Amino acid sequence: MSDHSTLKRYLGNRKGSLGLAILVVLVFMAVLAPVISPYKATQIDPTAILQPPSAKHLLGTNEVGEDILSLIIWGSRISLLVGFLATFVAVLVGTAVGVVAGYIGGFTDEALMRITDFFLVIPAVVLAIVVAAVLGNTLLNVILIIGLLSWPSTARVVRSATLVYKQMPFVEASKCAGAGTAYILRRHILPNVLPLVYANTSLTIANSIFTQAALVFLGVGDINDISWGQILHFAYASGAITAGDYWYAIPPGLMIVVAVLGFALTGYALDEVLNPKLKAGVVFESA
Amino acid sequence: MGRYIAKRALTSIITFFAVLVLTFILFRLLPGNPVLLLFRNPQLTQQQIAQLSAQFGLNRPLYEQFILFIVNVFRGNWGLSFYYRAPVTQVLFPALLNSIILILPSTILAILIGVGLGVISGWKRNTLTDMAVLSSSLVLYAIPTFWLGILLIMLAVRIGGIPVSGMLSIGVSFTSPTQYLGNLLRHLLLPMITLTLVTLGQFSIIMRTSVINELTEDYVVAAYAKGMSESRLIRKHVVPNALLPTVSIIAISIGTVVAGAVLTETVFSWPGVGTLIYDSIARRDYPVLQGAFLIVALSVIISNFIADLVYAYLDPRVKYS
Amino acid sequence: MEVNPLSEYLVSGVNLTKHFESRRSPIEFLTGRRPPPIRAVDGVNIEIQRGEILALVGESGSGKTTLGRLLLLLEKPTSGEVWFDGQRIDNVGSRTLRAYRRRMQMIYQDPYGSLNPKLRVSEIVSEPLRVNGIEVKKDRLAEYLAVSGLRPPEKFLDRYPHELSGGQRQRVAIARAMILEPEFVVADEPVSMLDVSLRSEILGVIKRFNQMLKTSFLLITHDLAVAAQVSSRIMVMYLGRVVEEGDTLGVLRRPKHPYTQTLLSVVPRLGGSLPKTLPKGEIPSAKNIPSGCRFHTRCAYALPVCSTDEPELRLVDGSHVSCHFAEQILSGSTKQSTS
Amino acid sequence: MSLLDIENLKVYFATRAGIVRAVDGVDLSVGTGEVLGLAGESGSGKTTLGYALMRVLPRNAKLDGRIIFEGRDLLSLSATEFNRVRGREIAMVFQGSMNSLNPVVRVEDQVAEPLILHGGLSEDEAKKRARELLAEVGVSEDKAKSYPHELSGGLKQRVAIAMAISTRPKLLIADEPTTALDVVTQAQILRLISELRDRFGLSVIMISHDLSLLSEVCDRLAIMYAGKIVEVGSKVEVVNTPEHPYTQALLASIPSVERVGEDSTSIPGEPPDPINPPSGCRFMPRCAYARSECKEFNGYLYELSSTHRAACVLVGGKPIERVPR
Repeated sequence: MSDHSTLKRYLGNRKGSLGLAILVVLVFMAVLAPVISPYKATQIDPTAILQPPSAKHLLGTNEVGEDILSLIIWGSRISLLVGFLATFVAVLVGTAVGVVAGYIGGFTDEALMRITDFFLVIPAVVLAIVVAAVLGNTLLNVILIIGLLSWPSTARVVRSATLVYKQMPFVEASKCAGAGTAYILRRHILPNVLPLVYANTSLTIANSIFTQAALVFLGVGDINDISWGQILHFAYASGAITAGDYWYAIPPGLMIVVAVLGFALTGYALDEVLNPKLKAGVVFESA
Repeated sequence: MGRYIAKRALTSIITFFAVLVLTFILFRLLPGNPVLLLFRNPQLTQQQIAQLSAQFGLNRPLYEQFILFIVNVFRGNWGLSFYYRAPVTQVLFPALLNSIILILPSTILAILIGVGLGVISGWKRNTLTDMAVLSSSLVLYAIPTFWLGILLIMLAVRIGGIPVSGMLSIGVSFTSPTQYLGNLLRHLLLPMITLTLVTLGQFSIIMRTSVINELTEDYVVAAYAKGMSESRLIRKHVVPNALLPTVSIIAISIGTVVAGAVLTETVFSWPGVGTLIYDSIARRDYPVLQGAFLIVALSVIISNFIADLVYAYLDPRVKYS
Repeated sequence: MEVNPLSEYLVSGVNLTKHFESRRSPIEFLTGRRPPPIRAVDGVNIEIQRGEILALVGESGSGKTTLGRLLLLLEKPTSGEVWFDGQRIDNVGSRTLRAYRRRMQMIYQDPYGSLNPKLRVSEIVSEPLRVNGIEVKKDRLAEYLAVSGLRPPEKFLDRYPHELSGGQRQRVAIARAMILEPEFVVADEPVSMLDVSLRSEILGVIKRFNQMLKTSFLLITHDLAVAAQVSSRIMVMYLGRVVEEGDTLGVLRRPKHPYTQTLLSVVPRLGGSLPKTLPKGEIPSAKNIPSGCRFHTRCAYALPVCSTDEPELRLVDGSHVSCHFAEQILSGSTKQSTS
Repeated sequence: MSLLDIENLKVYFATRAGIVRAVDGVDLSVGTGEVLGLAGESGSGKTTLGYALMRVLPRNAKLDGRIIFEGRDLLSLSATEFNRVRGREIAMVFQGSMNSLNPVVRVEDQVAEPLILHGGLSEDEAKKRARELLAEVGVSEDKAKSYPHELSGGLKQRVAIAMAISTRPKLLIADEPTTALDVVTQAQILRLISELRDRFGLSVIMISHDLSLLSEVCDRLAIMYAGKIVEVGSKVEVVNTPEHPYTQALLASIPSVERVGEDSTSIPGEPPDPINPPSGCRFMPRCAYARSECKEFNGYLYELSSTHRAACVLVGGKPIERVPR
């Protein structure tokens, strides 16, 4: 399948193009934050404390007089950064574990899968809270923790795909021709397995953004780094919620929803496009 | 089936053992671990330090410390809470009960509604109904638990009369069990809605995918060719098969349900394990944190094992092998 | 390494046996008992001469695929020896084996699974050259594709497998197997997943390579019509044992073993009719092999002795047959029990 | 009188690449108690034709023409009305028995299902009847409670057949009923279908790529190429005096135990693209007798005898102006 037609089919997918559009907007927002944000993130307007939206502050202000819109624009940086970096760690570890377990099999597989099951079963958010509480709340720690807790799903997907391709005749034919393990992995296993990883990656980013927001909301992670979760943390902690200050509480949450949706949609669309079901199915009559 | 259950039980035991190892590493071995912090307390007397060392076996080799740790866990000797100055188990178990009151009905509701919606969505795929169900499921999946809680709190405050925090009204003495129960249920309302909604979306998506996959199977065409209606086909043939992968995936995602529960409890100050974890972090109450982590992990492992049993019951290929 | 320079055969298997252990149930594990192994190949002697096409025939479950894989050492024999070009190769190290590997190749049944969907035809066919550090010449690729019947070859070099039909894929798979000019090729049901109308053409490709490169083929098939078209010799297997072996014409015109007769009777013939007698039931499991003659449970001629004494492979009328009554069956003096 | 008359049947699929004309104007009839063999290469549309008769087609399919079954046009029935025909009067045995049974339902329950749906039997009666049916097709009592994965391929195919004939249908469509089965099992299954025909006067459409196999069990043979019937006739007519060049090539390509060491000839080229089939005779690009008139040919089936027809301009030298009815 040429890359051209894959792209075309992706863009033809409604979920895919919506997801991609969201991602493009988000990335622009993060990159251009200094340009598009009306104020510096931490710039305080002492005349406007907890003000509802106005011409001066389009989304109002918080309890110290910071502009919510600016906070949200700057906050996209941390949310996306954590999402991408944590996922990078997760996919790297997950793919390596999955391929090794699936291809080598036997005891190695059994041991690696027990470890994977373990991490899959352990509630990641709870473990992250505990680890962060013990290790300290730096951004790097949060990224590493989320990354190192998110690889199991990738590992499982990669392993089961590796198992399928490992026993394909074309792999044995390659062995018969004299190919070594490294060659087979590089040439035959990975090119077939990676399309599954792409879709999974997108979902992992969504989950990482999610987890980061949850952690910061609970006060785990550096409370001084501006992120959507952090804005919500202060909104909740300052009592703005029960006071009904909707402008403070709604926009950051909405951003998380939109970002997670964007990556999730992209992931589902990638899965549909890259890993199409061979059979059309569908038997019901329309005639 | 016996072989399958034995295997899964063994896996669960191994996983729990791994949890113990991880807990030991986290709380005892990592730099800056709580036990070390404990000793840095300048107010401790020489005698107290000696007593603590003996309690944790710090003067013994590492493997003995580990064995001591395991023995203590199984004896129910989970240490003393710094904050409550009471045994951790005494602090934990009431909280665990409260968590179960919230999580169990929410999860059951979420599974029932989610799976039901997934079936409809998959059956009517690419129709308006499907679009509606799928997009709401996706949005529910994308909503952060705590934010949904926040939205509901704001809504409830505006409406008034719906409790947004705690499990029972404070300072009220209940005269009858019905009154008590009624108060509890009113407090349960918002947290339960939150937890149900945020977990429901993913179950619906999983079931939809599963139903669509089943619909491409040859046996479905063959069954349809017998001359049955679509609804019977879905009921008798598609759903029983589609449930199998769904049960496995739901089992795996029990961890996320628990995470959702922690956040829900925190937002609504529901006095469960989640809130306890949140409070313990702020209070640096590491013994409680360690205990809470163990209890959460154990619950997830047990839930997984139950899901495995359900799977074995549903799939004759496991049941009769 | 054991050497036998006098061997006239290119490949031979001596007393080859392959038993697969089945998994133990918890009860068996606790009591220390082992479940009966799957006796896929159970003491087979096979020789393949240089340049010949030997057809290995039997139902699935007869052990023919396992035997083919044992000869290529893709499976490790439980016991017995594999000899190639005068040298014993089942006990050599992996490095030595790798040098032999490229002299022996395999062609698979499934034309869909045997080609990597992510690679172009040119990459697939040139892979054996590349992994062996041989320079890839476009002419050579084109030549092998053309001999395989993909003409003009230039049209196919840049295609992906999903752009090819089943028959075309199988041609690519054959070209890949042949490009190293192997001396021995195991073709495992190379045409059974293809339309009948394509089969003779693909078999023709195998025959062309056999003549062009003097390659020996072990052609595994369940269809005697396929064996008839290209093989010079036929070996019939049943439940892990050889039941009949002889030159193609002899086996097809004067089958001596009741099992061979059965296989021959069920081959569909144009304008023919269904055979009057069919063996009862299905091939038994290789876990639970019948005593005596392994075929006696389904044999129309079976007598009490067949369930107790296992017949030896012996020479009858130019073929090797393992049946107590081969002579009588051949002369038609034995009655069939009605089934 | 014929049981089934297919008139100008078309099945088109709307796909990304264009419209696939899988079945493109097929006329065919099946008599009561007759076994009709439908032969063709992969992609010729023979399986789609079978699916169209059952009206089990993907959503992107468009169906046109008439399927007259016992005087009724099946295509004019509503989906609910057709549910009373499907599985009751017309039943199908699908290719790949291993996949056509529900993996989590006991086989006796699967066989009983049509009886509950159409026969109005209670669950217990239906199960009892199902066990009898299974015994009739050679699945022993002790296997009736099995799940599909516990049975061999041959037994699963017998279950599929029991399921199909449980309501005593008048027409059975058997799509490649023996692929993936062993040669001996294949013969056993074919014999079973023949016996069922003899016992119940069942009409059968048997679909296969293997003309020699069809010729052993069928009364009449129809040859399909690129969505069209190119030749139809009695078994003897088609096998012994094939008139269409494609039928001739197909017959000559079949390996045979009778011809040891002989190369069978093969059909050159590949089947046409179903989205852009060649105009005129679709076999022309591969035909040894192709001539200029073939480009104008409209696919008319010329009558060679009361039973034998072939769609080729060379047949009988009759003028090609004759239009199809």
